[in-house]
Amino acid sequence: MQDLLWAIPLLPLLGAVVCGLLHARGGGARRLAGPVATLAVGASFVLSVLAFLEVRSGHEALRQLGGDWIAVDTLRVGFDLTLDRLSGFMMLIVAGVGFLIHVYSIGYMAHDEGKARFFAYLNLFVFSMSVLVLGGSFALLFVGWEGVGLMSYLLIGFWYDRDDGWPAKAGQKAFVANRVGDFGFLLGMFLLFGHFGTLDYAGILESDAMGTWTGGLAMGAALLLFLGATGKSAQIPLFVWLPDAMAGPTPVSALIHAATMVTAGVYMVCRASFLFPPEALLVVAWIGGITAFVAATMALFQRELKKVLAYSTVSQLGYMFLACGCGAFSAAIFHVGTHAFFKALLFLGAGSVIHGMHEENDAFKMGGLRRHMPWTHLTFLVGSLCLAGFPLTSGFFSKDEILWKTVEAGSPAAWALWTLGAATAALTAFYTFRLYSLIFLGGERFDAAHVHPHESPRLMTVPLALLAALSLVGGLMGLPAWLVHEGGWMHHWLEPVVMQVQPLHAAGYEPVDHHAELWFALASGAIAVVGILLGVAAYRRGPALDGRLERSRLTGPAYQLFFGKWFVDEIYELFILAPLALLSRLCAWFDLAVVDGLVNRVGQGFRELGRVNRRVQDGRLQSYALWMAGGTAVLLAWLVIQIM
Amino acid sequence: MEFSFTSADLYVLAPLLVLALGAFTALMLDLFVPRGALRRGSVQLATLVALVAAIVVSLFQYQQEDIGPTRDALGPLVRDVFRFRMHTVLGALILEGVTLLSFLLSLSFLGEEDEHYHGEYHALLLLFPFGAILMISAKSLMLAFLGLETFSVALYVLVAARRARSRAVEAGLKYFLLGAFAAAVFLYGAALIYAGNGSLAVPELGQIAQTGVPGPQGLAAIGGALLFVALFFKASVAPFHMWTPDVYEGAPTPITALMSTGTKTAAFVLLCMLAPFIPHEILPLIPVLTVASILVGNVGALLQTDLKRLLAYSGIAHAGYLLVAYSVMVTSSQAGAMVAPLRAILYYLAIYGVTNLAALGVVAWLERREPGIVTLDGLRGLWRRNPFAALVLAVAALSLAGIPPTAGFWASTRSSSPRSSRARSPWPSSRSSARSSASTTTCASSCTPSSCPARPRSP
Amino acid sequence: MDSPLLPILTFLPLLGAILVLVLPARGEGEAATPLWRLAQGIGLLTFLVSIPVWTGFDPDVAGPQLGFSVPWFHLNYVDVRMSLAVDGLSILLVMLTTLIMAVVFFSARSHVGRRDREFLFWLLLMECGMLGVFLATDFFVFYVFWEVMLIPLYFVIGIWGGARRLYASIKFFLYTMAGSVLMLLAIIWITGMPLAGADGRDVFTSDILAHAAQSNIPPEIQTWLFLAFAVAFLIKVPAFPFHTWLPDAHVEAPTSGSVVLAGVLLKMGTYGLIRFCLPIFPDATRFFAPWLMLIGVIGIVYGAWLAWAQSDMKKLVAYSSISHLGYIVLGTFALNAKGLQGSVIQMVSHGVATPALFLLVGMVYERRHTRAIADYGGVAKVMPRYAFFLVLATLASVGLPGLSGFIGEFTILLGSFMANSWLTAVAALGVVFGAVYMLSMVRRVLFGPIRNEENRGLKDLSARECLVLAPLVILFFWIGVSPTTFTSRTAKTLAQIQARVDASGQR
Amino acid sequence: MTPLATLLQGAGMDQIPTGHLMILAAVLFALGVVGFLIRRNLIVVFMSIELMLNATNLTFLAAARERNLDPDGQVYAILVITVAAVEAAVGLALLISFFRLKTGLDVDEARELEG
Amino acid sequence: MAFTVFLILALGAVAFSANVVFGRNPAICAVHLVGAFFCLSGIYLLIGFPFLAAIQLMVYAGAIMVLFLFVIMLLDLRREEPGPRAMSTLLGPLFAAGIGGVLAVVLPRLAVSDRNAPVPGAGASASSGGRGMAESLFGTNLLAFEAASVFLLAGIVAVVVLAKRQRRAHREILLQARGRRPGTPTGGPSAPVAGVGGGAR
Repeated sequence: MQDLLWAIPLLPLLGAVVCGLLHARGGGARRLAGPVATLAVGASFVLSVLAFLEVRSGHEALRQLGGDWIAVDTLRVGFDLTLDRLSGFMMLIVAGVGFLIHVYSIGYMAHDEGKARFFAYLNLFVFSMSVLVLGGSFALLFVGWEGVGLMSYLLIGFWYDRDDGWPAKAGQKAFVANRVGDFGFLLGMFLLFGHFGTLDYAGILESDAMGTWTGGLAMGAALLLFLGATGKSAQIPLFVWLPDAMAGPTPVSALIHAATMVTAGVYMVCRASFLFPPEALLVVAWIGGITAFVAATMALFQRELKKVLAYSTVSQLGYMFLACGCGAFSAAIFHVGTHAFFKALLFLGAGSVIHGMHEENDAFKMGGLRRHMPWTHLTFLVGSLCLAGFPLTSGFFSKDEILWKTVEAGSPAAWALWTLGAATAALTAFYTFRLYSLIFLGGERFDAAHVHPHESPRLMTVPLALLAALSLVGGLMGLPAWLVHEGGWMHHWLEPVVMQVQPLHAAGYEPVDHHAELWFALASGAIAVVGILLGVAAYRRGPALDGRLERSRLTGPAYQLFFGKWFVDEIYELFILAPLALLSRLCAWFDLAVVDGLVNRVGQGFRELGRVNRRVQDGRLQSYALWMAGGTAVLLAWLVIQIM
Repeated sequence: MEFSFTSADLYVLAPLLVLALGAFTALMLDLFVPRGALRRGSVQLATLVALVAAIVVSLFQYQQEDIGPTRDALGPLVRDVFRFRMHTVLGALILEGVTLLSFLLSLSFLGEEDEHYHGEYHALLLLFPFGAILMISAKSLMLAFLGLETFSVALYVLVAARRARSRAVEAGLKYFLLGAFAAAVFLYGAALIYAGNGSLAVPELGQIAQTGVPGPQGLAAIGGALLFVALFFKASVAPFHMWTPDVYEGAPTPITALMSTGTKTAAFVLLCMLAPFIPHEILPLIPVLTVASILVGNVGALLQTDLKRLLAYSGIAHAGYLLVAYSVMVTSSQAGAMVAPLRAILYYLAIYGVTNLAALGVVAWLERREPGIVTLDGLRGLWRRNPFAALVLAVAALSLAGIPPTAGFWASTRSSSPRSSRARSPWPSSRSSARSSASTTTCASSCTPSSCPARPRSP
Repeated sequence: MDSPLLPILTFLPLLGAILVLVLPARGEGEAATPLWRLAQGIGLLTFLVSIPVWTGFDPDVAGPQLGFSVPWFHLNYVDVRMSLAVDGLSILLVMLTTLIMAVVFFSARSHVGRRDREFLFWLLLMECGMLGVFLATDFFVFYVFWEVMLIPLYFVIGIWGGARRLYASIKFFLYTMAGSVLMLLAIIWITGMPLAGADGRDVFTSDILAHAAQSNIPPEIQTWLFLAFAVAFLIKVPAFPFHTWLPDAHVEAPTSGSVVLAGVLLKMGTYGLIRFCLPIFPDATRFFAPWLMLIGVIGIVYGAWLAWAQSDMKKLVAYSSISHLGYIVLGTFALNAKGLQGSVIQMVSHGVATPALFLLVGMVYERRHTRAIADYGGVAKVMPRYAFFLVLATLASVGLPGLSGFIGEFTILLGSFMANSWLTAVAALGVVFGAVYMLSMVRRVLFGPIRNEENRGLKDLSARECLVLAPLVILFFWIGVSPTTFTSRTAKTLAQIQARVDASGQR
Repeated sequence: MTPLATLLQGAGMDQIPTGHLMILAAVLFALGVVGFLIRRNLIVVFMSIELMLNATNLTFLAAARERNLDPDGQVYAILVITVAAVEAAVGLALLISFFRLKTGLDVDEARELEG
Repeated sequence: MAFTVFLILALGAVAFSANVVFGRNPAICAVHLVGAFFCLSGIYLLIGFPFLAAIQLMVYAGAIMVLFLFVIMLLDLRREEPGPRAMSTLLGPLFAAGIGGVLAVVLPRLAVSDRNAPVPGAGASASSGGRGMAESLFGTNLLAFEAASVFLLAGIVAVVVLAKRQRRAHREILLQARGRRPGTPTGGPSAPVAGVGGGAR
């Protein structure tokens, strides 16, 4: 298997090329694109599984060294692929969920003209993501990183001519926000290179310079890398692009903006975990916790299906970073896995709903769909339960693990972080079931005369069912210690990779007793159940509560704040984008008026002098003689002063 | 005292004799040959023969490997007053060449209007190099002055010869009055030098170099300064340049050509020869003059539409560039180090002469072919009408634009190279180069786009 | 040891230019076809001749290769030799030149329209000049070619340009002339500086590489000479604040003028910086390096901001050039191997990406006769192939990994980060801004609904147009995926230059 | 020669300081310059030049006197006079030519060429 | 005694010259210039140059100035009208005073300080007389003498060119040019004088 590692990324690349050619061919040939792409990802998945099993069965990591890509002076970047426990697990998700979503997309995009292009992009995305995950160095990680960013850009803007070009704008926003992150990533890499002289994971790990990786340098580099992660994984301050990214086709949202790409940041932080000093980890934890909470509040009152899911994704990603920040990388990756299942499920379910509702995205205009779309309903319910953290679903286990770890790690802010996490959990349960209720329960709020909701085709429901099943059982890999002896294998899965990274401990830290974990689990279970009940109770009959909350003097401002997404977009627009745009216009003016003006002014100045010269050269004999006499006088005076 | 000539004397003076004889012959032919084509032709032939003969002799002298023996063989009458060196020979060659080209331009330029002074015209044409060569070769200031006056008088009259044209006469008169003024200043300077030194002899270049600090003292210093004023006038160095545009414009084009290159050559070579007289106290002022010349030349040219006037301003700027090399020369502390800038100046003058003559040649030719074309506006679309003329003009313009620094800075290079850098550092380079770019712009902008196809739609 | 390859390469276009002049065919309109055939043939042939240069080039040699040298003329005290050679610094640029010119000859006909004969003459002459500049190893030969290269573009802009072509061409001309006069002065000065000969005596030579290898100019003189050279080259680059001629020149130039300007001519400046400034004036280089890095950074950020504010596609691309060339200046004066190599790669990369962009802008301009971004929108719908190429070129230009731009930017930034991390941090912002302005142009042109009905009838790229773009696209990927092909050829020479600069620091 | 001249000849050889002669020459020269610069009539302008040349001659002779009546100085003075004569002839001819084209000899008549 | 005479002559020369410079009527100016020449001639005589004094009188006062007067009379020049004030009228005297002042102050000091006073009696040496001058003129300065002859030739030719009888064609052009001349005495550059290039055909 070690020798076939290259095939994992290259198969989707090949698929993409074939799809592109099919697209160029046009006509009926384009129909073949879906199966071809799916096959390519499927094959890639099979290889990933094989490789994963090999790693699982004892190999520390599979390595495949390619040739040099960049070889400049001391900078050497090779096409080196590494599949270890971390990347193996990620690869499973990428290829596995990717495969299901491909299958789903065949149905979803069946009637779209650009489907071949779509599958080409999807395949290219899987290729880039594989490079990101499998790359053996930060540089290669960056290649994949940019590649997935590009594909995200292209796929968000896939329907570039719809909604007055809104998808294209959203895609651009995503790309630019990611580029801001990349800016940090790049500088972080430069700091790494400056210190270690290499960008290979292995090289850095084995480097002697590891001992001096402390202080401001380490902190700065870690935070810069983390800035990259916030861009890709939609964390504060760069999360604004993700909700807009929902302008793309739903399978894209499911694959890229829920299951895989957005977790690349988490992957990166885990991958670079040994580079994060404790203080940096604390920052990561705080950013994660705050993002989780803020995004959850934003999700509370959104009306659009996919917006809710988008903010919930941001929120869940916040959980993952919270876990990373607490040193619980396994928990983070565990949540990556479960989240990939249930969020992909939810998105695909949402896609199915939207598909069935003739591209209607507003939950307020739905209701009672459980009768029309039984499969969708059932799977969506499963997904919602997982997201809400209903006890014994996969989401429960992974989220509970994270909440527990925040306390167990004992950082100075442990309880504050736990409170943030718990509050987020409550909010999550509430808004998830608000959404569920609005869609599937209550009366039909749509115009039945024009809209005929229908169940989606088999090609779409089968993946839904599979994902639902995975969501339910996904928790098994990380069962907690209080439930089964020693807990699931996931807990210790990453240990060889992430080493022992110690988060910052509060003064007088003592390991919390393991029995306490059960109590925490019960608490979070209770929070979830309460949230679910509240959500269902409030929205069982329709969205009336929203209006009441909005009108109430007490809750109105909060509602406005949450509904308006804390006005972050507006603030960015006002304080960053507008000034920059203004600056750019100012520069344009400056360039034209001052820099170029100066150039022209010099020319004009010479012309002006020329005019003066014309006046001086007035044709009078004696004017000429006067200059001569003047020159002579000056010369003589100068000379006499000098020699006397 | 011996009053004897040696054969070496004749050999050395041969170009002068040939030229004077030519002038005399031209006059005689004009007098005795019947009017008409025969007279014209014979006069022209005599002129041509004289010029070619002079050039041949000069070339012969120039080819001579070592001129030391010839110099040693000179008789007393010539030895003490006449300089025979590579530089003077080269200068003479340039002057004769310039005159030859001007003569060739005249062939087509002169018309019926000029019939009545045909012989005199050619005689004066030949007297120009006579005076100029005499001037640059003189070892005595008085002899130099006589040479200067000879060629000046010839020029005054050649400028004003077309008496019916008020512009020509005005140009001649201005040139004459200002020239006489400058001559008086020169003479007064010579007189003061005589008062100071007791003689008008010009020392060899090497002699002053040995003392380390160039320049005489006292009376002679003031006299030297006055000499330089007069020569700067001839060389069109600002602020003594004012006559240049007017006279260039008013003069017949072949004479403009003769004046612009010939006078400049003669003046600069003499400036070099008179370097021993330059008081070192005024050296700091030379950069000022340099910058002023380059500035005035380029700035003045900007708004000109008359091509000859434009070339006049270009000539002022070129005088500035030459001054750069000159200042390098006079600050050199070794006799050997002076040679390179001196040569640079001569090369420069030769190249400048050729390009300038090419440009003026086109002007002269166009004046005949297409009256009133000498303005820039008149040149529009020349490429279409007359590609060859346009090409020559463009090449000349570009060359004038491109060359300026070449030779001038050549010299500055030499002085700045470590071996001779004990002299003052060549400060002017940076500043004047900034200006020289402006000159480039001047010539390029004013000549090229108009003469070449950049304005395709012009009629 | 004299190989005739390089003179053939250099003067083949000149021969072509002469042939174009004398070929008995009407110089305009349909009748000009033979002229075009000839020019295209010459262009292609030149490219083919350059291939043996590429294959015959030995990457393990730092010095000049395939040298050719005959005495040319004697100037006062220096023997000027007509000498040409290729080394690691010039090999890529030579290949770039022949390729871009071939592309130009095959793409230009549709927008020339009149006076074809003269157009082809100037272009061929320009190619000769450009190749000569890159290949010359003698100061005076270099200067002659430098001038030969300048004048044709002046005419190309001035005759076949847009509405303000006269202003633009004269501005271009004055600017570059001003620069080259400064340079000439410095060249003359340098040739007056003696080098130590084998027997310890002073030797005067105008051989560039000899000076580059052993010049020993006192630092205070270096300063001035360095400035003279640097200003000349920075004007050509163009770097802030000498850049204002570029947008005008680009906007007014016909497409092929822009392509050559962006593809090759701008590289003259950066090439000159590396070829002359670094090895000949190492002390001054070290002294000025931080300032030049600053100029580079200003160029990057300022150019990007300016580009962002543009509403004209061509102007936007022109300003993007300023930004991208800022990277090269930055990398060059980082004075380490990564920065230098990155700069050279970035030259090539910019030399293929930006011409592609200009070609693409020209292709829609030919169809719609407008370059205002606002006049377009939704073009991707009607011109999918066009959209493909434009997006690809854009991505190559913004430095997406796997395409050409990334390699250069990454190595440059890495190199300059080692030299000056704070400046580089600012420069890396260019990565963000680059995405902003390029993508918003692409979005506004390609995406969104079709608002302007005139755009509905746009015809997609023809096979010929695709073929013209194809070699550039291939290079995007080639450079992006296998940069070692290129860097391995440049490494030795650049290391030698690097060593010169380093050695001065240790003195 | 007049008797007075015979009487005075050489009488001032050792009584008149060279400096005085120099001063006189300088004053005459300056007067010539003034005339050249301010007079409007071209013929007077030209006369001013003659004045300057005379100043020159005086200087030559003053210097020659100091050098034991150096014959060279006298020869120079003679040559200067020759030059002055030729200049006068040429200048006056030019002035006449000019006068034929214009109404007078005012300097402002000669302003056709300018700029 | 001799000094007194010198002072008188010098003051006379200056006074005459001043009249030349500041007088209004050109004819009077010319006459005053002759007066100045006479004074100078006297000074030459006084300081031991009788030959030069004679030449001064004969050539300068006798020939050159007669020429001047002749031309003035020929052209019938009147009093000079005060014209518009030009820069040169204001600054001219200033610069001239500068030149003259500098020279007048500096030269005597240099002349005196640089060397001893003239040796009394030494002036009557043999070489200073006619013989010495002849030797100088035909010996050391022979070439200058010859050059002066060529110079004279040039002068003659020059005057001939300027004064030669004009041919008919030439005269026509002349008449044309005069006829077209605008009424104002100062014909600007725009005055339609026969073109530089075109008139002859």
